[in-house]
Amino acid sequence: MTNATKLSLHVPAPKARPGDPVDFSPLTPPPAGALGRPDIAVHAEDTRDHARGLIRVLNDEGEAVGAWNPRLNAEVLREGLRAMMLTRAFDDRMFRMQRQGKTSFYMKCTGEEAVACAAALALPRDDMCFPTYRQQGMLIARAYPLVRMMNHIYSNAADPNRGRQMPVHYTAKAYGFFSISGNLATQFPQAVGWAMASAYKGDTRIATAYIGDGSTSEGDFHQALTFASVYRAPVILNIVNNQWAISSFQGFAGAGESTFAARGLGYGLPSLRVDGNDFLAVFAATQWAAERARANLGATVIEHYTYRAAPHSTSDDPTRYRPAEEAEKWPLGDPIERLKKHLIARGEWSEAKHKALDKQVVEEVRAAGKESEAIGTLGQSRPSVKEMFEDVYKDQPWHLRRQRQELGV
Amino acid sequence: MTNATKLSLHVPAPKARPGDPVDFSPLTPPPAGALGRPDIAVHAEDTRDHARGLIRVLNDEGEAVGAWNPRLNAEVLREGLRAMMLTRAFDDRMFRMQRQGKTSFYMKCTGEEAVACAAALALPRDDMCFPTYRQQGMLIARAYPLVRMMNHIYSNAADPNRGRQMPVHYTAKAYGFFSISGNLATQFPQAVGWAMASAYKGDTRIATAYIGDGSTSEGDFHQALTFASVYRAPVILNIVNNQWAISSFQGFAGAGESTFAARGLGYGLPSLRVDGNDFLAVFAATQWAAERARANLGATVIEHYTYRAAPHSTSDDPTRYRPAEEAEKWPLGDPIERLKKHLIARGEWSEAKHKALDKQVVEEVRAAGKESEAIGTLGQSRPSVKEMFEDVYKDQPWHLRRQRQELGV
Amino acid sequence: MVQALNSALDVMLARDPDVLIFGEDVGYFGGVFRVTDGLQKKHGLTRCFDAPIAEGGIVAAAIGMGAYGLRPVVEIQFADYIYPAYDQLVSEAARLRYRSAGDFFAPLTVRTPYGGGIFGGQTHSQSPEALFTHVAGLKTVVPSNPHDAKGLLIAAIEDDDPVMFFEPKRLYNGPFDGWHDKPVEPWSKHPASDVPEGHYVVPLGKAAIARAGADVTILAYGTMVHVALAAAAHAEVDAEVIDLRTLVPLDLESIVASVEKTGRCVIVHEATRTSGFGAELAALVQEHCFYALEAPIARVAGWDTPYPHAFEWEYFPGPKRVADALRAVMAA
Amino acid sequence: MVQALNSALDVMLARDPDVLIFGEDVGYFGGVFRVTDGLQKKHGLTRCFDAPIAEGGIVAAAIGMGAYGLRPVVEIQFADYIYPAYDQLVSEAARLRYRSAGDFFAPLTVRTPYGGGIFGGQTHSQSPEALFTHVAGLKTVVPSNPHDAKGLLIAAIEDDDPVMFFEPKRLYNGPFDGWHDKPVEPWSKHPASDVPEGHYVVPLGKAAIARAGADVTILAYGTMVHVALAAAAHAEVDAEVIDLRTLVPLDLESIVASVEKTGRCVIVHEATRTSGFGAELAALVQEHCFYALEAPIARVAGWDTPYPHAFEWEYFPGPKRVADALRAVMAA
Ligand SMILES: Cc1ncc(C[n+]2csc(CCOP(=O)(O)OP(=O)(O)O)c2C)c(N)n1
Ligand SMILES: Cc1ncc(C[n+]2csc(CCOP(=O)(O)OP(=O)(O)O)c2C)c(N)n1
Ligand SMILES: [Mg+2]
Ligand SMILES: [Mg+2]
Repeated sequence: MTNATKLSLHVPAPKARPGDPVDFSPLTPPPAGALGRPDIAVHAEDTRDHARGLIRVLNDEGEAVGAWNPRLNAEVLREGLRAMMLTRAFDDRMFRMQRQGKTSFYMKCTGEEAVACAAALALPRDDMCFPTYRQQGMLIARAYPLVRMMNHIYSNAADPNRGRQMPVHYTAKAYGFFSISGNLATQFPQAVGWAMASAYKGDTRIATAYIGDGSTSEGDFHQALTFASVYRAPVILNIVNNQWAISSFQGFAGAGESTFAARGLGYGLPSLRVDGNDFLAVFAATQWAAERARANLGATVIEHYTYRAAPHSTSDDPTRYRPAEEAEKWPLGDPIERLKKHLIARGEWSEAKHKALDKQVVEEVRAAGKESEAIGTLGQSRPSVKEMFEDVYKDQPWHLRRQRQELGV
Repeated sequence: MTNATKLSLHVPAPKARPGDPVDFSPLTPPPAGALGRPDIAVHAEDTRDHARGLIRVLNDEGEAVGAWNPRLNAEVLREGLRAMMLTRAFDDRMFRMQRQGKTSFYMKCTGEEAVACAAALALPRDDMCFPTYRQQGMLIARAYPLVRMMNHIYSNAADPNRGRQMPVHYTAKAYGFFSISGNLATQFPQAVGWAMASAYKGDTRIATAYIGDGSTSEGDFHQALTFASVYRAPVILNIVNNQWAISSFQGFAGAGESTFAARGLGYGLPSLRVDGNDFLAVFAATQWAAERARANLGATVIEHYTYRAAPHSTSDDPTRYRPAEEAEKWPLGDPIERLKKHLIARGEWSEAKHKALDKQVVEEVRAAGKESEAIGTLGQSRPSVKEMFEDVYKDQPWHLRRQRQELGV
Repeated sequence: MVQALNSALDVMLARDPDVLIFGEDVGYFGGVFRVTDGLQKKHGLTRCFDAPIAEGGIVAAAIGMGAYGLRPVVEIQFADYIYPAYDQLVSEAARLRYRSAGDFFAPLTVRTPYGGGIFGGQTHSQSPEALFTHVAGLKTVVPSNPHDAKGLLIAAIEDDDPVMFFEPKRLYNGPFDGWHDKPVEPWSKHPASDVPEGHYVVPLGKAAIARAGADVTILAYGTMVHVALAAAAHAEVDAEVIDLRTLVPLDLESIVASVEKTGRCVIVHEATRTSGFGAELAALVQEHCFYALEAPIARVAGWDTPYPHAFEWEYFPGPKRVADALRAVMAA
Repeated sequence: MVQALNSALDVMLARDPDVLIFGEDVGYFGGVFRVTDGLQKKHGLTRCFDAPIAEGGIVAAAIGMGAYGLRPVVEIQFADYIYPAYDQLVSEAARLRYRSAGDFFAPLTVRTPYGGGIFGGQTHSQSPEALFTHVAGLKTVVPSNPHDAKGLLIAAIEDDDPVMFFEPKRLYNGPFDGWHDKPVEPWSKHPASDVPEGHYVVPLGKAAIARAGADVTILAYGTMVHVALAAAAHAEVDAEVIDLRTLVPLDLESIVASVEKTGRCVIVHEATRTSGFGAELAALVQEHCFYALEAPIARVAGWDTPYPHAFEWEYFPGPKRVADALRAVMAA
């Protein structure tokens, strides 16, 4: 070992930090419509190009092109547009409310609305979604009452979570929306278990799961893919690659040398990489994966390539670790703008209508806000303190009863 | 969702169970020498064929062929042959000793000797290997004293592990052999950490890690590959696919739809699938991966395709779950026979010499056995009971001192 | 005890199509301790099947199945290997009902063999029950004989909360009392081996009096119940031996009643002493029986070391050590 | 306290090239609580860097580094997220030296913010220390002020055993005493905020007397030391407050000396009560001070529920609840 190379530790770093110029040119997105839409019985290996490329439907002119065009009628698209706009308006208000001290915490999904909203409309609500905290768009697209979301965020007397959870940890079984966990990645293998149960019972319902790019590093991610592969579970395994995990860029999740979608291939799971800011592409990929699952062909991995335009949460200030102008320069654009352009190009929408809708969703959020705030913001009203001791177990055991009595509630 | 397909749960099953005929014909091994040997700077994607095919050097005639031929001199090969034979003789004796009640437990590596012995000779012993319980061949190939291995197996007064560990949990830092853990897969990410440390210090030493096919399902496997990819750790990540994990065939680790080596590609790690019963192929692949690591090019994944000819351990009876004749019918043959044939074909060995060596290794093991048994087998002699309280911490804290006194030792 | 557990699973598979079993090697092979022997053959491939070696994945899948509406029973091959599933158990199974205000819950049962005495060394001997009793939302059960094992396991499966079910592996094949150099008795000679056929329940949260006595109360569970009985005999002390059966929720009432009567208390477990469940028991007993106590509560437990292969019987809190503690407590 | 911890890390990075730091968001950004702020910039990219979101992988890598010869310091972003690393800590870090008879060991330090009081709900408020005190081979440390935090952290990094270092996050920016509706005091007004520059050590295994007193002993650590002091003042009881600082190995001598003197004992922690570290303390105190005790030992702790967002201050064992316990113990 004489004269051997000295080893050195490689620590990845993003292209740009605050103060550096932003250059996304190496990411120039491939043209829309370029990739074929394989048969749902495809072998994983034959989705190699889909796992490394990028499925896109909307081109720069706003036209829907190629084999992945889901050929949705304008009604559905307007519903999707509305859901995304309402989600953004909701996020904006709640972020402001946190800043005003009306709640302790909030998380936006700005720039990523298509990921959740398209899936919500592509799947029936008796399927079960295992979301992360950034799929609020799914609830909103399915018309879950905004007031109820707010009641939870305010931990007020009407909070469906009974004041027990930090904001944005919704639960909505009736809307096919699993209780959000604060522990990253845990929901991914749980979704596989739910899907296995559905298969076990000879049901027709499938599961869908979400995970962030950063969270894919957890062991749970791997166990989910392993179980999904072994038992051919009817589940859609979605990775939302929004480039950032708090202050850590995707290189710390191993994105430097491969794509997240490509992980799936090693498990024999057909895998797609999708333009996550393209409502139509997300819709189409979700539909394809759902068809596969329902045909007993097993799981699909989908990477949604997008960008977290917002801070991680209200506790975060991204200008400390990334250039502020990254979001604007993001080459895949804004999902709302892109769908709007498509609808206008199809003659199904107009600037005026858009403006009106924008006003309408803001108004809708404001009205819900007023209603919820009337019940109370954080600390103003809350569920009975007794609720602290309920639901730890189905029936309250003696020691919790005694502790409740000790507290005098 | 009317008339939808009823889902059904897929539970994988091996081709044959006890009583069924054994048919390995779908596994017909590809010809030796078929795959090219890429440059060590290869991109992971360009090892796709290596991750899904099978690197083989020895052909049916016992000739070494193709680009992966490591062109070893006969001396090294005879050393390897001897190491494998000694390992097998050691295993046979210790298995018998357990049956005679002289120890509590033993694990053989019969049929898999090439995996550990070739690597032991391909790498210097100042590299650090993070083994499983089936790489005893590595110690034996490096002439670790058999007596000491036995002293451990017998938990006798000279046990280097001080009576604390179940048999076969060797530790031998001076031989580049990390303390074996009974907890599957945990060593895999630890090896990556060791390699990161070596890189951090500007050292030239690399790490090598082993994991069984079944154990790849643990989260630790994924975290190891993720860290190895992110930090380009100088580590060789070996998966020993011996087809079985106790009674569970490799299908329960997700091998049905892909290969274990192919997992590595998704992390951007060059990945090789190697005929694990071909000493030359294992040697060559290890050398290639070590070169990569030492050139600061990062980690390599190697799947060693082999067969667990022995029971899982002395606690196991494989005839309960697989046909007894599988081992003989295994299409990749026996690593000792194959290397012997090669040496004879090269004119560097003979049946007579082989027979003599066989006698010699058995004798060597017997002699070591006598020496170790003279110190004592399980329960006949053992380290001081005081040792129970040592090494829990570097210095014995008061509560352990008090507990030792309470026990009266 | 193996047959009793097998019978509980068999009964539940037959009664309830929502019960299914999975874990490492539990399917075709029937488990390394044979507890699921024959169940796949009898009930079908999807009712009792093998799983990847991924304890976290096994528990996670069971949580998902539970949320769907099934009653999964999973096996962790050895309690020593439960830690990869710790996050899913603590952060997820235990909290799902609470965090979702009852919208979702996961009624899984986690069976796992625990304890030493089989020369398993540090990775096949551990007793990690205290790591679960600290976790609100989990129930923790430890049977000590075949009759209870079956009835408690059925109760655990039917319970709507997640239940940790620790099986004392040293009791699988006989009522081991800690005299390790004496011949092993089979269960067939023991009264509690009389296991009714079919469905019956031993309720969670209720202790049993394994032996009535007047002088000192011994709190024990699992293997240690038998050791406690042997120790009482050895020390010739009229001990009342309480078999806790369920650690959470605990049958404090029975404990307090006994200690109020005897005025003395010895706690026995195999787990390491510091922060073991014995600590909680001692804290509760002194809290509730302070004025009745005539001597300090003694704990006899595994030492604060890993479980060592060659010193197994010096580690194991056997009848001699328990008897010494009994004598000391009686003398105090 | 954040600055004190930062200074400890800074000092150790400068002194020892084998010390390195990694964890989620600790590198360029300096950690979500800013404890590693500026360290990457000052000491270089490979001395303090970000890690994948994989707590198990982080600890595993640190074990490997430790076995190589380094002294890694890792951050787990919240103690609530330590469970995915539980197996690597319990089965590996804690046992490596033992199982290899000293051939290998891993002197890692695991820093993690714990405790509630920041509206973090059940996943940003937990106090899991008891889950580590049960594990032989680990040391467990909890500082309560900037001076100790720096000295204990340096001692932990220099220690050759794996050390769990729990940082009371509610104390990061001030000596919070549990009166949550009073204005927050900054550390600068507190005597223990006087943190020497450079290297110094507060030895592991030694408690401190936070307040000398005659009537009752309060055992506390971390945030609860300040709550205990406030409670004593509120109840107007002459309490001796012992700041344990290290839970394992425990300074039992100081505890026994105090309780022998006062004859009364109240134990306070934020973790859930059942099987919390208070159980071990109560068990030990009754064992060693039985004849000196004039009243049952009381425990004031978090309830046996997850930490709820809207009822944070009903959950938190604040000065009022502690004062009630003091009064009850004094009246007994
Ligand atoms: C097990 C666990 N570890 C760490 C955290 C702290 N944490 C919360 S969000 C987050 C980043 C997640 O990033 P990513 O998965 O990319 O999702 P994104 O926020 O970008 O949607 C971290 C580290 C956590 N919640 N759970
Ligand atoms: C974490 C953990 N889970 C389960 C076990 C029990 N166990 C010991 S060996 C084994 C099978 C391992 O199979 P594989 O990884 O294929 O290795 P092989 O024995 O074939 O070499 C199992 C399940 C364990 N030791 N550790
Ligand atoms: Mg992200
Ligand atoms: Mg195997």
